[in-house]
Amino acid sequence: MHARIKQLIEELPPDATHMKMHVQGSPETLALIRRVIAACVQHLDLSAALLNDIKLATTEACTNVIKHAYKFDDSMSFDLKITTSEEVFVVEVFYNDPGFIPANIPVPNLNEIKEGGLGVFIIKNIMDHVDYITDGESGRVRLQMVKILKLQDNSGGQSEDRLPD
Amino acid sequence: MHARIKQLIEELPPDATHMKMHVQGSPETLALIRRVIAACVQHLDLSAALLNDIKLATTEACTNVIKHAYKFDDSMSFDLKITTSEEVFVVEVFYNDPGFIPANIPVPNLNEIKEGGLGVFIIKNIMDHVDYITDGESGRVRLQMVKILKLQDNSGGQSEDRLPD
Amino acid sequence: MKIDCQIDTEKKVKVFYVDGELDVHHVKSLKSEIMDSIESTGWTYELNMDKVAYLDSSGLGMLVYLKKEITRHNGKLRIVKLNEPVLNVFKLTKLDDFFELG
Amino acid sequence: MKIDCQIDTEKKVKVFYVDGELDVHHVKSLKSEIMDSIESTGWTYELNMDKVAYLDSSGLGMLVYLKKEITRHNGKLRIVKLNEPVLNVFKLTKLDDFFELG
Ligand SMILES: Nc1ncnc2c1ncn2[C@@H]1O[C@H](COP(=O)(O)OP(=O)(O)O)[C@@H](O)[C@H]1O
Ligand SMILES: Nc1ncnc2c1ncn2[C@@H]1O[C@H](COP(=O)(O)OP(=O)(O)O)[C@@H](O)[C@H]1O
Repeated sequence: MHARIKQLIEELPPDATHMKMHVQGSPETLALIRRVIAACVQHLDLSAALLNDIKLATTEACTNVIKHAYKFDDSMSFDLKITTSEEVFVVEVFYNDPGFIPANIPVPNLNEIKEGGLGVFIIKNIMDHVDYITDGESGRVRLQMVKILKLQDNSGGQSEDRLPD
Repeated sequence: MHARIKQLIEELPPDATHMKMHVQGSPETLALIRRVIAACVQHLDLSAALLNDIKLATTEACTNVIKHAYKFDDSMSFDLKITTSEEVFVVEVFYNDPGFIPANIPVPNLNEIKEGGLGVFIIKNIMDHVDYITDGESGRVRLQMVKILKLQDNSGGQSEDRLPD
Repeated sequence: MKIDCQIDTEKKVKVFYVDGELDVHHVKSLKSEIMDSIESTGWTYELNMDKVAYLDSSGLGMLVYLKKEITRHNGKLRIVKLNEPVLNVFKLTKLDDFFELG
Repeated sequence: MKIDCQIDTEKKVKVFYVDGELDVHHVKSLKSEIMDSIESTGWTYELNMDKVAYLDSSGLGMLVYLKKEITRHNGKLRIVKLNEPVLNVFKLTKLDDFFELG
């Protein structure tokens, strides 16, 4: 993890927003999750593009849980943890997927037009940090995604700058 | 509990929305909770009055946790569980308050104008069912509140009818 | 919470335009804003609630306090432009008679 | 998800006005609506996305599928009135060149 991101997450200000959601693994839940994200960041007055980006990345991540990990079995459920300050938006998805090996997620070839395979690509393009943490024993997966909302050094205005890699 | 309410809660339809929130016990959280409630019921197209009622009752309940149970110590946190179908809105607040005796909550005399003491009165007036369940041993309190959104027998339209007592 | 104030020294009226949600988090700023501006005697304080979409018992408690303080200074409190849901909270608690609402 | 369809039999154009959020939950209804209306040959299918505020990879996948099916029937797919955030998803995945966007 980039040192700057690590620092932002570890030194959250006291007025940071913390919330956990436990939701059903069904496609209907996705719109609810987007509305809850909007509710969590409303007071930050993000640009429409930035708000859409974090909704998009979170939806892609949850869609994969519903589709790949749970194979559309909506008796399954998963957890979402949202933590946000003015500087950073952190969303973590907790779910079960015993066989999952993150390193096996294929990287799409954008010149070859296919009907799928773009979800993780979108997530990685939008978010400043993406990490799948698996626990082989329990089959529990924790997908952590971080988006920098505002670089602290930038003086005024909403910044959509990316961190230098 | 009124038999009809019990039935509504026990026989939730498969498309009911379930969500749990874990939040900091600070006054800033209240606006977030109201926005999350709005997010949870947006697809139900409730009347503005009904939406405000459930926001109001929930805020009153959480204000009491922050004010009375936690005495504005925002290192404390509490949980909120929201379950809603088209027919019913259930919100439960889980928090710690070892000494709390629900029966001791005074009933206000509305003819005597005071600066406080109206929160629980408002909750009980708005919600169709209010129950404080305390566990003496752990000090854990569960406040369950239920609002009927639509009486199933009423054919068209949004109903704000109250259940007969 | 945003509060704008307009003062008419001739008519002795202060109008407060309140913008925000009046829960326990936000009542303090409104309370101190008005308390700080209470004149010794004979003024009218008007709260314009047009931009207040939410009010609960914390807001009501603060308003009761303000009305008592203002009355003690021979002043008058007037609350105007209440939105439907906010007015409902006054009615529910029977405080619509206690306050001068307009 | 709401879909209205306008058919111009002379010009052989079907315009679909899509209203909703194109995630995995909602793509199915749009996909089947359009698949059910594909004519044997030579038609243009226009998707008006003015009322689509959200689209993700599930929506893109469905559009790729539709374009291939429509092309197979010697038809054309045109996607118009894209909102900024939706257009951004096409650009991000470099699909803005693959589709005829307007
Ligand atoms: N949460 C997950 N659990 C299991 N497999 C996953 C998960 N997320 C992604 N994958 C694997 O990575 C592949 C690529 O995922 P993605 O980029 O979202 O595209 P798509 O879902 O369209 O296949 C999937 O086909 C799947 O095999
Ligand atoms: N969650 C709670 N924990 C402890 N005491 C409570 C709680 N809720 C209410 N009370 C008690 O009940 C009284 C009435 O509460 P309420 O009607 O909300 O009015 P207020 O908060 O203005 O006093 C409070 O003063 C407090 O003593």
